[in-house]
Amino acid sequence: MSLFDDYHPLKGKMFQILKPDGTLHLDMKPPVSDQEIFNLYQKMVFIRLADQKALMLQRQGRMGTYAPVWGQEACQVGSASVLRKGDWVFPAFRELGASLMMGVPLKTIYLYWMGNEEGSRAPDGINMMPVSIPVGTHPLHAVGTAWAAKIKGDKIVTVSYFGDGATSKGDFHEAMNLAGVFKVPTIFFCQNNQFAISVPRKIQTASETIAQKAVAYGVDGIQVDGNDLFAVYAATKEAVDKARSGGGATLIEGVTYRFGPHTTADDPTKYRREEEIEPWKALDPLVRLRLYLKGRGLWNDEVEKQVTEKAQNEIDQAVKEAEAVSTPDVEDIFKYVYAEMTPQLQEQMEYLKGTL
Amino acid sequence: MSLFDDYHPLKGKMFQILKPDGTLHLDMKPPVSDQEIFNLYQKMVFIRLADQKALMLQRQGRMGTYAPVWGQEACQVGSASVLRKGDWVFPAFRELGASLMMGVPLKTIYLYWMGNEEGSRAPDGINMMPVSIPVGTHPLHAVGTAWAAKIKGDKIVTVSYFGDGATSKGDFHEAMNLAGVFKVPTIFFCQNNQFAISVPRKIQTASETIAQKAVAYGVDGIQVDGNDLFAVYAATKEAVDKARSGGGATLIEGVTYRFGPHTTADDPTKYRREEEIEPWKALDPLVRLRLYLKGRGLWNDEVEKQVTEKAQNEIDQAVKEAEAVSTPDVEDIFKYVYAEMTPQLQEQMEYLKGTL
Amino acid sequence: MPRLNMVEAINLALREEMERDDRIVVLGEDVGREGGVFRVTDGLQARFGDDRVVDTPLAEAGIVGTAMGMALYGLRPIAEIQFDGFLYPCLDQITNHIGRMRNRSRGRFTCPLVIRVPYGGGIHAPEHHSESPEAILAHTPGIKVVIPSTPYEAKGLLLSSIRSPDPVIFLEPKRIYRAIREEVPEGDYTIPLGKARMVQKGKDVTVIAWGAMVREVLNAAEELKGDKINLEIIDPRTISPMDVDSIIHSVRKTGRVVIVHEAPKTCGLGAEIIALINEKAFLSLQSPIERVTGFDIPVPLLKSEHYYLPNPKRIVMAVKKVMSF
Amino acid sequence: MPRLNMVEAINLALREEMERDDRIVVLGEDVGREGGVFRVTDGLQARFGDDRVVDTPLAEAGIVGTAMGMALYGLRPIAEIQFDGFLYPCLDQITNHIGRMRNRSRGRFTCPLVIRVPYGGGIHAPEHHSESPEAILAHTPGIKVVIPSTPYEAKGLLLSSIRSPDPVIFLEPKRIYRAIREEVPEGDYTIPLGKARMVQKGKDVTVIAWGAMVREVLNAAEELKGDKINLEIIDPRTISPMDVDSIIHSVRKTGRVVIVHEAPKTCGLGAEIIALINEKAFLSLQSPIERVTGFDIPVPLLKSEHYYLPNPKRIVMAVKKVMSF
Ligand SMILES: Cc1ncc(C[n+]2csc(CCOP(=O)(O)OP(=O)(O)O)c2C)c(N)n1
Ligand SMILES: Cc1ncc(C[n+]2csc(CCOP(=O)(O)OP(=O)(O)O)c2C)c(N)n1
Ligand SMILES: [Mg+2]
Ligand SMILES: [Mg+2]
Repeated sequence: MSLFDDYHPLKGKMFQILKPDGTLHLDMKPPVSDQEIFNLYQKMVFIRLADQKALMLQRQGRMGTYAPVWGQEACQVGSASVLRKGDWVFPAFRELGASLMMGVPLKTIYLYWMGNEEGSRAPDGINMMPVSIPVGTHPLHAVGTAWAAKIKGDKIVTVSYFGDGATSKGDFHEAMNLAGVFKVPTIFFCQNNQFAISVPRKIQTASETIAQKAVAYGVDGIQVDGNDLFAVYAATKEAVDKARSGGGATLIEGVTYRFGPHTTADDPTKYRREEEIEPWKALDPLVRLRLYLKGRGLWNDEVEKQVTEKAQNEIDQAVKEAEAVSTPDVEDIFKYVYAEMTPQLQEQMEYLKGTL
Repeated sequence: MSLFDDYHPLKGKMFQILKPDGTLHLDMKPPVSDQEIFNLYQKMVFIRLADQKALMLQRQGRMGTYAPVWGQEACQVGSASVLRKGDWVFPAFRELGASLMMGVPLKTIYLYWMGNEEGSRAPDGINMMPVSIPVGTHPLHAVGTAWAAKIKGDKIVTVSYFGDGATSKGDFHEAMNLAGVFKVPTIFFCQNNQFAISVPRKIQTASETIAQKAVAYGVDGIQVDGNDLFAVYAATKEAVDKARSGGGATLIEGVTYRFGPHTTADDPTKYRREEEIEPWKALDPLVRLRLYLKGRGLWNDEVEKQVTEKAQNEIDQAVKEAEAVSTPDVEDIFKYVYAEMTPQLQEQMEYLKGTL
Repeated sequence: MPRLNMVEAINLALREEMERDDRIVVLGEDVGREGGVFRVTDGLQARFGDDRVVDTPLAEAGIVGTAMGMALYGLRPIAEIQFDGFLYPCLDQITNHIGRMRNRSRGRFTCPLVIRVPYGGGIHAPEHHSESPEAILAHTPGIKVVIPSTPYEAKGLLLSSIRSPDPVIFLEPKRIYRAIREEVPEGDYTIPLGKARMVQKGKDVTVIAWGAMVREVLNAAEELKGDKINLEIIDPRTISPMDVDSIIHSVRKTGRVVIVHEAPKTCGLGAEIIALINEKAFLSLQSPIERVTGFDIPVPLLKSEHYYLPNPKRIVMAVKKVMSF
Repeated sequence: MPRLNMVEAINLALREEMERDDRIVVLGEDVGREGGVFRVTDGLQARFGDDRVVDTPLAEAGIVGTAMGMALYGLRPIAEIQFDGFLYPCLDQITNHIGRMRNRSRGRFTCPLVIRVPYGGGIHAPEHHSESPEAILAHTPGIKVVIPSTPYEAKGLLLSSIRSPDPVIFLEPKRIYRAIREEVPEGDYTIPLGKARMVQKGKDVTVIAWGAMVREVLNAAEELKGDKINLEIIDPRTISPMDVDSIIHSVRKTGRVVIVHEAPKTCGLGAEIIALINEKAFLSLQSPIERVTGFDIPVPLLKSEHYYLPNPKRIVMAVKKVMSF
């Protein structure tokens, strides 16, 4: 039996390997080696620090509105690390973690949030799509790309990331349904972080789990502990392997929590009390992994210090580089709209230059 | 246990009371009296004949494109007959049957298909909405109206009718989800007639049943034999009673078959063979009901002749009246767009009059 | 009289009208507990309960489509679409249903409702948060489209919109949500739909602008005083249906026109105003009409946004151009 | 050379181009087995298989959104939206995604694709089947909008659209799908995007029209010969970006202009053309430009449709009006 039968969403079980106390469930083991776990832990630390840096930059007026990933590191690292070169990722707007995992330089990511379109251009060869602000609309693109690969006979998969709020949008439904009908090799990764801005998960849908929405489309669905790196990894791996071998789409609901504000423009005290957050703090994906690694003799304060310092240096370097990029030229806003600039845009650009 | 538990869509059972041979399932009985059944049968005959008349009128160039109900009479009669004065119906475009059940005069219905907007105006006091051509978009209105009634404390329900194809649209999803979250007193009645124009049900969605889509929204869903008047009636009754008493929405999938073309503009031989239709012919909702009534001593050829003749006379009268209505005035296309005609429309109307 | 900004003025209008009319239901994403991402609906849920101030799931077509259903039943829904860029998923419901129901049912079914949308650029927002879709809406039969340009105007126009028997799209220029403070009376007053506002009388050039652009034009007018150029500034307020008479009246006087809008130039509302003037005041025109607009490109991210938006400098240049023709 | 109608010409173009380019995938409702409700894709699935000619579920945003995803991967999807009225659910994907991807990723990701849509009135169709949304599309950055007016044109323009590196919305005037038959060569030929067609040279009045309206204008021109009025008829063909030079050139010559379109008058494409002429040929104009258009109302049902649509009579009246100014 597959994971998706064992944890069929209507069985009411959430898939978890690593318990909050850092120990494993009986009969379960991590999906990767200790060395690899340590690597992934390092990534998660890097992501958390890069995220905090962005929040700080925004507060200092050095960055625009930013949507922090804080708390969702295991979802993004666990899932994206399963992917291969050639696979495609379609993020929402909170995917700093997944972007880094795909190999997008932090400098590029920062550039985007600093308000420079160059930040939406992943390096050649890295199939990381730009942020999708219109909620729930981009899973359709992931379906289309995966479908195209299937038609061409390429064994790649695509992953779209989105939130619990996104599942209410019509486009999400059309994407799931199309993926089901055409057995498209795509993973719908829902990071259920309990909120869509101020709207709590229970007002978002009366469905008991997000995972069970898969039932409407004849595709597999699974609810995993999104703060358990191992569970996220294992479930995504199984979904990706299935997709790659022609088994079609999967909806993964990663149950997690947004520790930070929705974006830097948001004041969460308006809609949630500190006490609500407390129990989730105990489920912090980094804390849990640290406990595990410590149990394996791979982590102590000294190690943490090294990991953190290394990350901080890299992050500071990325900030420096991003801030060294000069303001875009006036031509830049015109020249990429079409393959060739239209006479209208030529004229408008010349006019604009004459007014500066 | 309620019907909706017994026939939970994931149990893989279709709710049926009256078997195709006209006998009842063991331990089951019709939801209404013999007299009422006979009345409903008369309605169904009337609907079928009025439908055929429309097809004929179209062929003779006396009517525009028309979407026949042929085969779906039990779905519409069984469900709409459960409703009370004050309830609202939001049809798609194949609901001649439901319209008549709601009390819209046949003349009005014909007028619409003859291309006169007066045909979209139900008589005062009858809450039958105009046809909705954009597929899958109107269940949202039914949700909104039911929600409004709930807010006002009125004990009415709304019903939207739509097809299997409509369930793929994003708006259907948003409607179901909203109805689930706000426990709205509405019935989603899907007439799964196996086709969306040429697209067969199995290409429409990979979900095994339409009914199970309800699982995605935390609302009840049930698959019923849509050609069994009793099952449709009983399921709708239970859903309506539940809605009226605050139990929220239900998705009903009536499994039926479109005997005719999609519309008069359609040539079904392009996409289905005569042999495919044959097995469904045996399931014709009228045939089955006739067998039942015969078994109860309520039907014979003579009765049929009377029922038919009476219907034909009424239908002919409706045609006559509809055709006696004169072409709309030029003012009519301007004067209902806003509560008060805008200066722009005044001017455009004057101009147009000057060109006629 | 209290001096309010536009957010406060709209909030006040909503609050007062909800007291007066219990058919009003406010619905949208984050409008309840949070009070809206711009705080426009702040405190309403606490006051009127969560039946009348509803946080919805994230579904724009759903919000607008259910609002229509509510209006059919006799409620007066006020839906909020959180940002301009998320109005596109509603265009189907607006165009194919809301704008047509009265007409197609020959008056039997109507759906008076208001859709409030913070719109336009200038706040350094993320992508899709700076759109100006007014021309698309003005091209859509059966709806009215209203855009206030000051707090006082916002309250009076919103009250008229809520009481309108027709569906109204109410576009709120988010850039000036908190930028202007002026006296806004408590209590009931309305500004009629379909009537332009004479922002400033003048004799040399008619400048037509709405929303946040009115302020830019006023700044340009200030600069132009040095050149002894007097602008007559008209704010249509209701852009559909447009108050053509007021515009034509002014053009007959000045003979020179500049139109300012943030939306892309091609097929923007400016084009329609030019067409109307061409039709009704052709012989009065002493120079070609100038458009100062956004460009036919997506609104750039914040580092380049200033390139895109019309500003006083560009307006001054356009005025001088029509003056020197 | 075969004499084809527009349906056949488009079918031929699709067939030939699919032979040449195996990246092309056709997708939409009923495009496969059925061959499209207008038979435009007839026989394609039998020829190219159901991987390349795909019957989709009923989901317009889904069709267009997945087409975009396919294009990102290097396929050349040709999506069909069955009727104009069902394009509205796609406007979000078109405006917020398809038209922006190249720009926002600074050229890294592009999505060349074609969205074919039968559009316009005149066939006595049900509600929502007679819309003319071209102005909305022309107001949308990052896409091109093409409208053929004859079978020959349709084939050549479609081939250019498919090969265009930019997304193209291809509006097919369904009213003349079968009304005109003309010689359409087999084999490859293209008509460049962005270039207008001189339908007929003339000296008195420039008439600008596209799609099914070109035929109406030609009929009007016929009538006007009796009055010795010579029309110069221009079909922009690509309405975004518009071939402004051709229009201005003609206006400089004639000084009088009539624009004809089916879409509602207010904020229709006619307004933009007037605005352009105002900007670039102001002094050449000898009379106000006339618009012969649909009205600011929903297209009526069949019994009243004739009231709505521009016809030769109205065009003749407009021409005479600009002549007698
Ligand atoms: C279509 C659309 N509607 C509204 C918004 C405004 N908005 C941005 S994020 C958000 C909530 C998203 O919630 P969810 O999908 O759960 O993602 P999360 O932010 O929790 O990661 C909203 C309402 C938007 N960006 N797009
Ligand atoms: C949004 C939309 N897309 C496409 C169409 C064209 N169309 C009309 S009916 C139909 C199929 C509808 O199928 P279904 O929902 O199963 O209803 P049925 O016709 O079988 O009753 C299509 C594609 C439409 N009317 N609306
Ligand atoms: Mg969330
Ligand atoms: Mg069907």
